[in-house]
Amino acid sequence: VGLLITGCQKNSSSGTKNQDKITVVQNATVDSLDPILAYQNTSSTVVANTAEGLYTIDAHDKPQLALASKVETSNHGLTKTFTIRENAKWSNGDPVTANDFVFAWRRLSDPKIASAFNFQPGAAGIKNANDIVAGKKPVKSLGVKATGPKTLVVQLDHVVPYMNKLLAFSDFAPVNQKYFEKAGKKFAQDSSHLIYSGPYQIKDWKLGDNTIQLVKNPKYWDAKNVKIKNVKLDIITDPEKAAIAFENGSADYVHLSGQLVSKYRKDKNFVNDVGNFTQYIMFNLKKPGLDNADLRKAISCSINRKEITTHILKDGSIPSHSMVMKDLVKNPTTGKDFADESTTNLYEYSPAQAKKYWNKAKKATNLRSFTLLYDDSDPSYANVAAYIKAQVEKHLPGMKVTLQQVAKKTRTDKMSKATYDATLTRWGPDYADPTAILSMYQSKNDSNYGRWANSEFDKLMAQSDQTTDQAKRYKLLLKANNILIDSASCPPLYQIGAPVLERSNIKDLPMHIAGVPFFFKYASIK
Amino acid sequence: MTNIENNDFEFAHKSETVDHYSGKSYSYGQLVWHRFLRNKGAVISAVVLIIIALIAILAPYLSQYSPTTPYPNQSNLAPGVNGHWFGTDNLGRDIFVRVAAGTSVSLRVALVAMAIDLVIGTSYGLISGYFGGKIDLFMQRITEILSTIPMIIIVTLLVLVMKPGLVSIITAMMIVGWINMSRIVRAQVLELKTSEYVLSAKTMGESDIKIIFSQILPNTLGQIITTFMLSIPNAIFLEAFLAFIGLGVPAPLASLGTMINDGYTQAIVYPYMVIFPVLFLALIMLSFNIIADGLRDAIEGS
Amino acid sequence: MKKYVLKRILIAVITLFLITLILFIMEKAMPGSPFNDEKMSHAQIAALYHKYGLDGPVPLQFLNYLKNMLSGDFGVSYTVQVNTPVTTMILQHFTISLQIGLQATVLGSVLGFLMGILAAIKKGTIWDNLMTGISVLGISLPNFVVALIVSIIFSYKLMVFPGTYQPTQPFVSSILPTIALSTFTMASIERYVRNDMIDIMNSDYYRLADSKGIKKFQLIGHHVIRNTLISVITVLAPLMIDLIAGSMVIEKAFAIPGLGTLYISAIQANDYNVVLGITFFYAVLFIGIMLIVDILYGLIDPRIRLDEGK
Amino acid sequence: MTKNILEVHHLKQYFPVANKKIVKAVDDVSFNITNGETFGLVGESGSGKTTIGRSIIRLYWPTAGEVIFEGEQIAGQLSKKQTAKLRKDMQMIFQDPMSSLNPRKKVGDIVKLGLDIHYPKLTKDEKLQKVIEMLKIVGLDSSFVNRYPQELSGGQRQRVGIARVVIMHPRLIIADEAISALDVSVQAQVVNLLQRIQRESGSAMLFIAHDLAMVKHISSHIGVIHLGHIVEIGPTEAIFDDPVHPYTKSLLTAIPTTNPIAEQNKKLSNYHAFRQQYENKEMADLGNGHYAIDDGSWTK
Amino acid sequence: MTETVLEIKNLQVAYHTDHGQVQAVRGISYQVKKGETVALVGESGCGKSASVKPIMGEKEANQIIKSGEINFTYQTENGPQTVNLLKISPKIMQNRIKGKEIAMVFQDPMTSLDPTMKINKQIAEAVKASHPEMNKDQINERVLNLIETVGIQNMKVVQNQYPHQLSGGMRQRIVIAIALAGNPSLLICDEPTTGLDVTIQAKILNLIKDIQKSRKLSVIFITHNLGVVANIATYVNVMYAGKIVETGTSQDIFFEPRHPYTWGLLESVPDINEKVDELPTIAGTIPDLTQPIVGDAFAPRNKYALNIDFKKQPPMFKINDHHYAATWLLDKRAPKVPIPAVLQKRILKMKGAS
Ligand SMILES: Nc1ncnc2c1ncn2[C@@H]1O[C@H](COP(=O)(O)OP(=O)(O)OP(=O)(O)O)[C@@H](O)[C@H]1O
Ligand SMILES: Nc1ncnc2c1ncn2[C@@H]1O[C@H](COP(=O)(O)OP(=O)(O)OP(=O)(O)O)[C@@H](O)[C@H]1O
Ligand SMILES: [Mg+2]
Ligand SMILES: [Mg+2]
Repeated sequence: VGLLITGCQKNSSSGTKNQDKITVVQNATVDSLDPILAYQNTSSTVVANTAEGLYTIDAHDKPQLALASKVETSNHGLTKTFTIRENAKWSNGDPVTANDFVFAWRRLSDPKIASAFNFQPGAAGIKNANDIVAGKKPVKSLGVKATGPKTLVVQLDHVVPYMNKLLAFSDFAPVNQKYFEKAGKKFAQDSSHLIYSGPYQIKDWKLGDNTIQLVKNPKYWDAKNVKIKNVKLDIITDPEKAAIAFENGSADYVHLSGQLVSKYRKDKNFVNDVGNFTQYIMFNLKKPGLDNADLRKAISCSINRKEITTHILKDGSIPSHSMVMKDLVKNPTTGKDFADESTTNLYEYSPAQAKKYWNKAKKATNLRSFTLLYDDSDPSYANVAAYIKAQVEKHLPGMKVTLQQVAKKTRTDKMSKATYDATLTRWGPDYADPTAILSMYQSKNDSNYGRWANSEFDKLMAQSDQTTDQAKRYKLLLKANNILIDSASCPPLYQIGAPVLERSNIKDLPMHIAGVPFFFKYASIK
Repeated sequence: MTNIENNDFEFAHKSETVDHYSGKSYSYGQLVWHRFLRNKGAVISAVVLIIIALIAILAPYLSQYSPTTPYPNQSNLAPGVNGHWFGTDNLGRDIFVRVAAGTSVSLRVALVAMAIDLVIGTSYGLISGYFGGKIDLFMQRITEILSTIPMIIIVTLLVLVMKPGLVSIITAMMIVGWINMSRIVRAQVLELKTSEYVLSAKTMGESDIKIIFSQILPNTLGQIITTFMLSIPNAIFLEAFLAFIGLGVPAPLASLGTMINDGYTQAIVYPYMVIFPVLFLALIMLSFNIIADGLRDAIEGS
Repeated sequence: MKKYVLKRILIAVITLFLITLILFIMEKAMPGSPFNDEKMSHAQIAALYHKYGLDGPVPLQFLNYLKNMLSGDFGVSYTVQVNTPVTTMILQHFTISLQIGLQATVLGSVLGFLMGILAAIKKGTIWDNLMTGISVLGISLPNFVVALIVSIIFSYKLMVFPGTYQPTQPFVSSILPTIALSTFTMASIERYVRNDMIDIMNSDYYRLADSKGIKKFQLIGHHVIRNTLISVITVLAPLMIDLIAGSMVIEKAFAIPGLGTLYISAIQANDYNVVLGITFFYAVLFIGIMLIVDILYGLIDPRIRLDEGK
Repeated sequence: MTKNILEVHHLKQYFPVANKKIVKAVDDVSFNITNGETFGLVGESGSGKTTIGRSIIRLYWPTAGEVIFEGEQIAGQLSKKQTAKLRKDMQMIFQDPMSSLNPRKKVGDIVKLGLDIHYPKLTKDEKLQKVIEMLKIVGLDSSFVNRYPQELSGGQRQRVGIARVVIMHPRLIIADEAISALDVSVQAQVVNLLQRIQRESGSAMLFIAHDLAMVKHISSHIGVIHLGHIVEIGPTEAIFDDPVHPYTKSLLTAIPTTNPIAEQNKKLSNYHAFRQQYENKEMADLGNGHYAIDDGSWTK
Repeated sequence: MTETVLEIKNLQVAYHTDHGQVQAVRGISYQVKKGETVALVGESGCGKSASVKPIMGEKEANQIIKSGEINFTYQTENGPQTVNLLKISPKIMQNRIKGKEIAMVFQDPMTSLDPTMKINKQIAEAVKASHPEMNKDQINERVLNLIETVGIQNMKVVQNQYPHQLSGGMRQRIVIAIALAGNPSLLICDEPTTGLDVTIQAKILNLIKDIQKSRKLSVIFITHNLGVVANIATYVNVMYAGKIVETGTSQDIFFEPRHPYTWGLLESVPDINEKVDELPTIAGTIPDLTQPIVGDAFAPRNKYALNIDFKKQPPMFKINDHHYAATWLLDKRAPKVPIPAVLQKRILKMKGAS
């Protein structure tokens, strides 16, 4: 034990030795490589890089046409006609056809398959998608058609401004119907039952392995622009092990934990990004006492978010004042960040405010204790929960907080059954639009676990759906956001940090905040 | 022949009809105690254990810090800084006080679980072994089935179904922990019940209950104590193991296991977060093991 | 003997049935469903329940499960490795656990055996104290602590072995886990062998064999070690099961995608079929090895063999 | 004729063992013990001597046959009263002085046990008084009350074993190889003690041994048992002076004597028998209560 | 005069225990000549085993050999050679002496055979150790030969059995066969019949006697039963509390015993030919050997103890060339004590009978 010597200040070697190979460490296992079932972000990364769709996202977070060579819009933007590239081929030599998309998207919408992402065609505005998912219309009625082998016509219910970005997500990837049917149950279970339309293909892999090797797909239409020949994804859940792998030179890109940040802050390979999740407390408004807004506000004001991020987490996370996270959406007219425009003083640390609200709440309710639920999927939650407990008990004299740690599935179960008081939870957007977060607070939404209901909020959300004017829509959503945060029904705490070690000579491999985290096609080594 | 006396060659006539016992007599307990005291390793371990227990009990009074209240701006201080002997953790809590509190949680878990095991295991083994026949057959089938289920299955599932916490950890240990004890006791009883002194008590008309408690039990005590002592480190380990796979006592409570688990992923950055709980855990385990060994040697007699 | 084996198998079958039943019920009682997720709607979950046949009455589900089980079909994974047959998954992950477990068993038992022999032969000397010291330490240090120590030394400081399991170099990357996993076995075997050997060396038959004037190594080899080996099997078997079944702790510490890791993630994900399948597999493994050991024991030890065979 | 304190008629004791087999440890054994006399039972190891003793005292449930103790049948189901009487009036001294005393109990408590069970009305002091008296009778002084059995020599332990039994004034003592494990020099001490106690208390004794010389000294009647059957039974003189059965003869010649000349010229008999040879055979009456099994291995 | 095979000089053995040092053997000396049987008799715990263990080089961890010599003479290519067994290297002991020159038969036949090894293998091991030149067939033949020698008829069956399948008597025969495998010149039998019943005891004694005669073996025979000694011994050493108290030929000891302890031992063997009311006994128990012994260790139990017995250790008084006894009763100043009457009568009867 005496050999554990701290403060070993060796700087990790700066660049990869190898010019065309990188190893990226991921912390989630691969659950499936079937595009519509791939749920964990490692899975969607692999799918997106091997089964390219109509779009990809470039290094500057901009959607770029991928398998589609061009797109024409008509009918007030409600019909989009995509032309599939002539040279788009599957790795088995089959041409990629429009039908591959129709087939794939119908599977995605099929309520029987119940893909976790089956809300996405609806979110993209594709015609009838929501009704199909709800079982009201047959799958065939989905607004996609192949009018020729290379012509894909998509019909929309309404225009969705961020549709291109959405279509870059892995679940919209094409599926070769013939191959799929031949592979049967084995489809995507291992690398010999997969074919690829994207820049990479998978070498010697089966579901359950904790390493995936991607090698350049020679049949890829844009193969000449793919610079890195090999990408290895290693799954290591322990960030310290990952850091050691980085130091050993066996990894080139690893995620760090807050504790490791203090060790690597000065390292030239260190990159401190923010992540795409907002961490917040969700109150169960069905619980007597917790429906009292003053109580919730008192709790919110007693928490010093800055202290959490700088002293406890230390991972570059930032205090959060908005449900919509930073860097996700910009004001279409001013270019200001949505998160900065949503302001309220409820989330500033203020013992005085807290006391004021608490005194008010004490008169209205006799709730003097509640349980704070959190799960064990990240070690930091326990620390944050312990901190909240201490703060609340300090500033709200007479209030007692009980901590309860459960498995994540148990927490979500309690949330969906509303058998909890308050829970520490987080939400990440599936696409870069405020609705990706706000829509779940609509009173009818299944994911509205706090059971918060506000008719004005609902109305604003419905309006925004129908609005094609981006500026106007932005305003509606901002207003809805403010209603939500002023209610303190789900006080945000912080937006998580995403500190990483990345070899300094790797270029153009940003981590995208929403959707698929990595597109390796654009990356290169200098 | 220096000092021959006159009567030397006369008969001494020291006829004794009754045997007389001279020499000091030790009770069995004293004998074991003496033998134990001669085992240096075991005595040192016992002292270490007592010191650790004292630390666990007294630390809250010795230190001005609380094991649970976070002081985020004091987080991750190195040992010695600001009077934190073992440093502070990610929430700025004093590690020394936390280790002490964790030790007491670990020890309590182990002791409670083992005490219950002791009661269940011993009585199960006694009954099964002494009455034999169909009762034994039936009871043995139960243990046989229970013991074919890997322990880890029972423990993990139980802790998952119930909510993680002291109660469920202890229950889980109870369900599986007693089997070993019952086996050992049963084997002993089977051996002892055919021993001549038990048969003799039977032929004198002693009741079964009395035979079990006054003839058999005292003779199995040595084995029981040894097994008990050896199961304590097992229980501590089990608790630490549960903590390690994320099923430990819930925060802000900390056991040594949960502390090690927390510190584990920071070992290269803040090694002291894991060194101290590991040190305490290892010392406790080591001490119990050595004491158990010493006790066994003392009981079996060398 | 045949009857005895049959009886044991019958008990095993009953045990397996009970385990399956109890587990089935427990899983239904567990909070949460496999498909629980913040983003899943009720309709989606219901559809998935229907798709996987989880929406019927529990007794019927159980019967179905049993029926499929008898034909070797343990269902598919719901979330961990979506739609992979459980048998495939177990085989795949067990192979890794088995490799490391066997390595650890061999390393631990061979080392423990040698150390035990050394300690017993040199009883009372510094060697004995050294070996005993190592073994007490080995028994007292939880394997995750050993894992921590070896990975810091060999992976972080010296950088000689990778700290995580790499399927591309399955042997080199399994060295550290093997060491961490084998310490307890080594320590227990050492103790056991030492004590057993000392007992044997105090036995009358050892005295007689010694009085024959045969060479010391022959004496130790033929009479002491042989007899020790016989009884070591009984301690080694349960240890070995622990090792090859996939130590969750070591697998977690070294990021090994073994059966233990799979088991934990399946439990945490409520992946019923996987949990049931692995549990069943564990139980079969455990019961099977114990049965084999009993039979082996009978085959090796003539006292048991002949009494049964009469 | 004096009354029989114990009558054993056609006692059988079988034990089931593995694979549905049975061991016929005792097969069709009959003998009587009259009040106050000592009946010796001799035979080689494994011949069933212990089993007979244990069946009589009901440590086993006899397979068949009658055991009549002071006029009462005690082979079958026993009433509470019968059990109490049996447990008080019939006592057993065990073979192994090492294992017949509970190592965790003091000598005083061991001897006192019978009083605790059967005389609950006695006060503590009265019991202690009786214990000390009893110890004196077996030649141990009161300093032994607080000793543990491990601290005693074999002979002393066996005397404690006797004291424990005799303190209850049993009517019948079963001494199962009570001296076999002792040194020759100590055997005599114990035999003398047993005889003295018997003289004083008038209790009868079933004396089990494999050494004919001691048996001769202590018993008035002897039964020779072989392979679960009594092969010859009769008054001691008859057995020693006119043995008829070859097995008895072989036992007699095997007794070691302290005569080097005779010993060195001793001829051993080569008797060998099978279990079947004794099965379902009548006992031939040789007069004077002397019987031998009529198995054809000898002629009248 | 026949040659001396073994000569023990002033051997003192102690054991270190919790309660102090047990003075198990307090200085004994005797000789064993070729073809003779020397018996060691005495009560349990008087040091019989402790005195022969050093001959076989058996060293318990707590054993202390305080003094003495054990001179063993054996034949080599270069003629007879005498070594002090306490001084030679363990290697020579193992390779040259054990099993080849000196063999041993232990007390408990039930536990002295390896339970997991077939009989023929256990004997073959001993054969191989002493005859490394033999090939497999020769060894086999010799094993069968040995089994036959110890009086087992169905040797073909027995050789393939395991120890637990044999009766106690059979096992003891196998142990003897093993002892004979190396053609030793000295055989040590430590209570080889104590665990057996009388009939089997008699047979084993006969067997040992036969073998001893036919092979001109020297034998050290340990027992606490004088009856057994009468059967087998040429010379008898009576031991008490770690010392030899009387030594002499068989005739000396049985017909002219001089030590009260020997009298006691002889008396306590019941005689089936006479009727006594009470058996003669030796009262009391042997002394605690951890305590220092002043005077004659036997004095407290001795009916005829003199005052000097409690003060001074008696020397060995010579009775004749081969008969000595350590009792003050033989001192010329001591009162004359005759052999106890009962014993005297018995001796006379025996003498007359033979
Ligand atoms: N409980 C039992 N179960 C099975 N067999 C038994 C049992 N008790 C005794 N036997 C068998 O019965 C036979 C007679 O045994 P018993 O103990 O009565 O002999 P013994 O004459 O007392 O012998 P020893 O002199 O060795 O004490 C033996 O073959 C023994 O193996
Ligand atoms: N290894 C030992 N450690 C301690 N004391 C011992 C040891 N071996 C023998 N003794 C003691 O030495 C004394 C002599 O023992 P020894 O075995 O020589 O007696 P013995 O004459 O052979 O008796 P027995 O007839 O019982 O075999 C006894 O008091 C015994 O307790
Ligand atoms: Mg018996
Ligand atoms: Mg001895």
